[in-house]
Amino acid sequence: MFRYANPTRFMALTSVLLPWTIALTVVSFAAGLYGGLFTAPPDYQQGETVRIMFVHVPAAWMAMAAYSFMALASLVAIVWKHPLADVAAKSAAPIGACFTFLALVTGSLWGKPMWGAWWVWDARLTSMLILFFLYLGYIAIWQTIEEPIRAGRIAAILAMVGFINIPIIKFSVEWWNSLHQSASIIKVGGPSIHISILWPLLVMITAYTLLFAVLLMLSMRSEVLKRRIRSIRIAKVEGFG
Amino acid sequence: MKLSADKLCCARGGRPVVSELSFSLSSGDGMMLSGPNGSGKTTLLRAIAGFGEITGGELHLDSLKDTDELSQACLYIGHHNAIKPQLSVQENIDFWASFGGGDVAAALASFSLEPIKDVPASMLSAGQRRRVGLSRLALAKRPVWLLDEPATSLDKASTKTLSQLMQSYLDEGGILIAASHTDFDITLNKNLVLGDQGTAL
Amino acid sequence: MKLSADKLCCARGGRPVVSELSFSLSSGDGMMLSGPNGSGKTTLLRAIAGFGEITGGELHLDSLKDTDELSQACLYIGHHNAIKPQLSVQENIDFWASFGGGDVAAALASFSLEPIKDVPASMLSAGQRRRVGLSRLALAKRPVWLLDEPATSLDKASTKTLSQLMQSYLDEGGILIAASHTDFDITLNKNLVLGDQGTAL
Amino acid sequence: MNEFMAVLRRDIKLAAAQGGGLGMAIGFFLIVVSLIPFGVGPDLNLLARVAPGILWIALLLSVLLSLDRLFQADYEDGSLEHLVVGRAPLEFIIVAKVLAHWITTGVPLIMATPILGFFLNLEPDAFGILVLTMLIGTPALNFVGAAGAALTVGIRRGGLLLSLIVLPLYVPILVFGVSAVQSSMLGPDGSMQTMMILAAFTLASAALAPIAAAAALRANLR
Amino acid sequence: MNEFMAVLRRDIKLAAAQGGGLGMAIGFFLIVVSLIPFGVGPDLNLLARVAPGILWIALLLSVLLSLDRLFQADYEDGSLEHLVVGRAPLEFIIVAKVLAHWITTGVPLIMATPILGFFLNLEPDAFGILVLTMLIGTPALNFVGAAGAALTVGIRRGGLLLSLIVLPLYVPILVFGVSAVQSSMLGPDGSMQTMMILAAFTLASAALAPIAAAAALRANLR
Ligand code: HEM
Ligand SMILES: Nc1ncnc2c1ncn2[C@@H]1O[C@H](COP(=O)(O)OP(=O)(O)OP(=O)(O)O)[C@@H](O)[C@H]1O
Ligand SMILES: Nc1ncnc2c1ncn2[C@@H]1O[C@H](COP(=O)(O)OP(=O)(O)OP(=O)(O)O)[C@@H](O)[C@H]1O
Ligand SMILES: [Mg+2]
Ligand SMILES: [Mg+2]
Repeated sequence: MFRYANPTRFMALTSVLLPWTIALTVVSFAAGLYGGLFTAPPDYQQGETVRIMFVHVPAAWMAMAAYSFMALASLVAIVWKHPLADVAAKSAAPIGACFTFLALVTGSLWGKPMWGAWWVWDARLTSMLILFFLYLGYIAIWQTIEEPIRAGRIAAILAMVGFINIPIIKFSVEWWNSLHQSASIIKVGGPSIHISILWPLLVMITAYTLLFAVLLMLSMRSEVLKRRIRSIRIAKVEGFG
Repeated sequence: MKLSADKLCCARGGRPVVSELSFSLSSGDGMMLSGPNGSGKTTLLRAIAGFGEITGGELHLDSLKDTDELSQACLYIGHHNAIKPQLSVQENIDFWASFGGGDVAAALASFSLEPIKDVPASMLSAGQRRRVGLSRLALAKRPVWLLDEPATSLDKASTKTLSQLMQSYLDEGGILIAASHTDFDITLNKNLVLGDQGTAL
Repeated sequence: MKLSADKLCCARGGRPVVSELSFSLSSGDGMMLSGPNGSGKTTLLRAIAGFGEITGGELHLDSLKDTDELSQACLYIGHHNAIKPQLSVQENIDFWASFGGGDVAAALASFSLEPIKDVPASMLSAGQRRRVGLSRLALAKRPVWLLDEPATSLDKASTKTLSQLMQSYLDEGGILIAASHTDFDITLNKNLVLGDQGTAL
Repeated sequence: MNEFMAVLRRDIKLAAAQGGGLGMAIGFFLIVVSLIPFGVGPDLNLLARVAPGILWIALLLSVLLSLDRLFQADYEDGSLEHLVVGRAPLEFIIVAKVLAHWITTGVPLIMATPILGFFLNLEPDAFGILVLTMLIGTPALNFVGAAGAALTVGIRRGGLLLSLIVLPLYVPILVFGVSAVQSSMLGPDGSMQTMMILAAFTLASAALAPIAAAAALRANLR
Repeated sequence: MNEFMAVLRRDIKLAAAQGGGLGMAIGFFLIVVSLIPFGVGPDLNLLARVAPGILWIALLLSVLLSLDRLFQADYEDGSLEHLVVGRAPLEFIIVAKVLAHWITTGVPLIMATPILGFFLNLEPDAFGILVLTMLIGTPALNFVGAAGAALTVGIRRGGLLLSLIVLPLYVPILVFGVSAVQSSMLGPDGSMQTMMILAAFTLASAALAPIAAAAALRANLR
């Protein structure tokens, strides 16, 4: 498997990049949390609970972004058979699942004061739940199939098929006019929220993205190592016959 | 020890397959069961092992008469190998040993399975799988062996190992019936050739 | 017609199994593939048939290079017989004929299956099943045959039929690779012996 | 085209030869639906209210369960390899198999729906529209399910993994199927639009699922 | 006893080795429950009302689905024959297999129930009693299911046939399980009696099902 030079270069590159990215992540989390918790004004309707937004919105975004990343990496893996694309897609899944879980939990924490219930069966919430299930299915594929190449192909096809859910989540609010907030940052005619809320939110989004990058690099590195160990182990039992 | 059949008739799926077979094997006797495809070799072996419909005649092992005890006295190795693909070779043998007794190391040694003992059984080739299945022979001590085409997929070396195992079992006083289309490296002292209609020729 | 492999390497489950095999077969050549259990015979045959990971080297049939077209030129008969137990022998063969072309009567005749043509396949013995599987050989006209232990469970008469079928196929200019641990009644003009490490000896 | 018809005919024959293969999915459907009153209680109004949803969900589960053997049997007995290297494109063969499956299980299930609707006290007016939405929507279930079945072929415990993969993708079909029935209860042409969306799902899945399934089968045969 | 432990340990190991075999039944359970609101609509009061029934039905289906391979795998690979003629009585072996199955799927399913109850807006007071009734009742599901699995082993489409045979037998367990939860919502000790009946079911099935299963397995091996 690792006749490829690529993973080796990847290991070298990430070992340089990692400390810097970690530092940046910490800094931007500090800035974002400070902005979110202290400088941003409480909402005139929602009061202090609005601050959950700074945890919730980036988590929800990253949940979708991680899936899109996974689908894209899967496409690369299928079309160009790049060995790292496979590793990247596999490593992104548990991270994305965690972000999804975080969005679900923070959302329902927020839902209690806002809607009076922890959970409502609203289109956006439910499609988010389904995204969580898709992540679980994807992870289950990797766990069930032992042969890495076959598992990689199967998982990649699944990731691409499941990508259909992403636009459904994104536009579910408009299609089913739900309880949930509709898009206010990315929309025609520019963002519709106040700058004092917008900047901490943007910083938090940056911080989450960096966190994703850090976790992804770490878990890709361990996956590369795991595959090396596997191939060494297999090579050791080689002469059986 | 004496295994004897008297005018034994067996059916498969309700259809009479083997009719009026009589034979008698004492300790140390090995019987080669041959005959064209569909003549009833598998049916007979399964019937002795306790998985068949005996429709007539009698089957005895000493004083045991086709009961559970008789089938417990037999070690039947059929077309399937009873291997769990998720478990490694060693784990498979471990289970058999803890279920029916026997020494795992000896079983691993018998068909030189040590080099592949940690490989999951799903990754074995056809012959390797058969070898794992046959390693039960070195595990359980049962007075009667019933082997249905044991040498399927085995390479030359393993076929020889099998023959040696059979020989030493016979020398120790075991009773053995083996169905096969090809000869083993050893000659068994008895022969039963089934005809097309499941009768002895 | 020429089937040639040049330093072919194949993997199974991500693990390199067969390495650097080279051979070249022209019309009328039959190659006997042998080697100990786990040496990679099945892996090689599957790779040629299009179900393998070819990790290096090249495989050509005339100008076709390991593509779908190459695998369509092959008739691969593996360890499984591709029989539907719910259908009768004839219905099974009917389906193959309507799927891949060929004459049902000829296929039934090849391994003398007429007497059992209306029996549901679930009620066949191991050797009868194998015969039904092998009757495909008389059905489809493909330029390359890949046979993986074709004689498993066959009785003497059927083994002979198989050898004759192989011989007449070669006489007609077919290319054939057969993996087996035992010899056929005919001798194939080429030989490839795999060693433990999946390299040619 | 020859190959297509050969596979179609064989699969229908196999389903019939299974001695009750046809009846079994319906049996499951019947029983799941008849468990509902035990679980939910015998309140007729409540039952009528949940009926379209329950019927759709039961249909979906029945389709799913019978789908898990769609390719598995062919895989286990070695037929799949021959189907894959046949002259006809694999995508065609897959469509033939899905079609055979829809004819032998989908259609009987839909036929059974009115009887079950009656048990659940569904308004008789809704019967027609329920059957119609199911006729339009179930092929999508079969196609998406086939892709899932191809992904999990040859995997131990594939059945449950299949559910995990496929059920999330069934959600949109379920949502539109149920909402078509419900909006028809409100007015005559309220359901036209949702019906169109369902039809679009069916067409899209018929176009895409065979491609995904073929790729998955090829990958699983290595 | 040796044999009992050997089988118990092996089956647990197999479930774990399946890499997610454990998680899969839970996955199915999760998804079936989350389909319900799509079918039934998002009305929280309605959901809360049907929640105990739906959870029980979903649990029942999940157990059933994972049961269908209980003996099938052993049958297909030839292990079953060896288990049957072992020195330990076959009934013991069956109990060991059922126990292993309950530990590896029943228990995790029950653990997942509170989360799902939360989604369905079930009253938090009812959680404890729901889990308790399930703990008492699920072994009965497993034992009865094992008898069904033994009856259908080696039969094509056994899975669906199994549902047909077993689901009717599950009805009483379902009825008492749900009514125990519902009566507990009314008063503290309203559920005691139904709980006792559930326990009786479990004990009776533990005593009888292995005998039936053993007989069925022997018959199916001929
Ligand atoms: C478990 C419950 C919840 C889930 C699963 C959830 C999910 C999501 C998702 C997926 C997004 C990203 C939307 C997009 O990019 O278009 C999002 C954004 C957002 N959510 Fe939630 N949410 C939940 C609860 C809530 C609650 C209770 C509130 C407060 C009323 C809320 C307020 C928002 C806001 C303000 C945004 C940003 C919208 C934008 O600017 O694009 N969410 N949520
Ligand atoms: N599905 C699989 N996944 C991974 N490795 C496998 C798989 N099947 C076989 N192998 C390994 O590949 C090697 C070659 O196996 P192969 O089946 O080609 O051997 P073979 O020569 O056909 O042996 P036999 O004579 O026993 O049939 C073996 O070492 C085997 O352990
Ligand atoms: N499950 C079954 N149900 C009904 N009949 C069967 C069944 N299995 C085999 N038979 C029939 O019983 C007869 C004997 O079969 P059996 O398997 O004993 O033959 P065999 O001598 O072992 O043949 P082979 O050399 O092919 O293994 C055959 O005619 C076969 O068709
Ligand atoms: Mg036989
Ligand atoms: Mg082989």
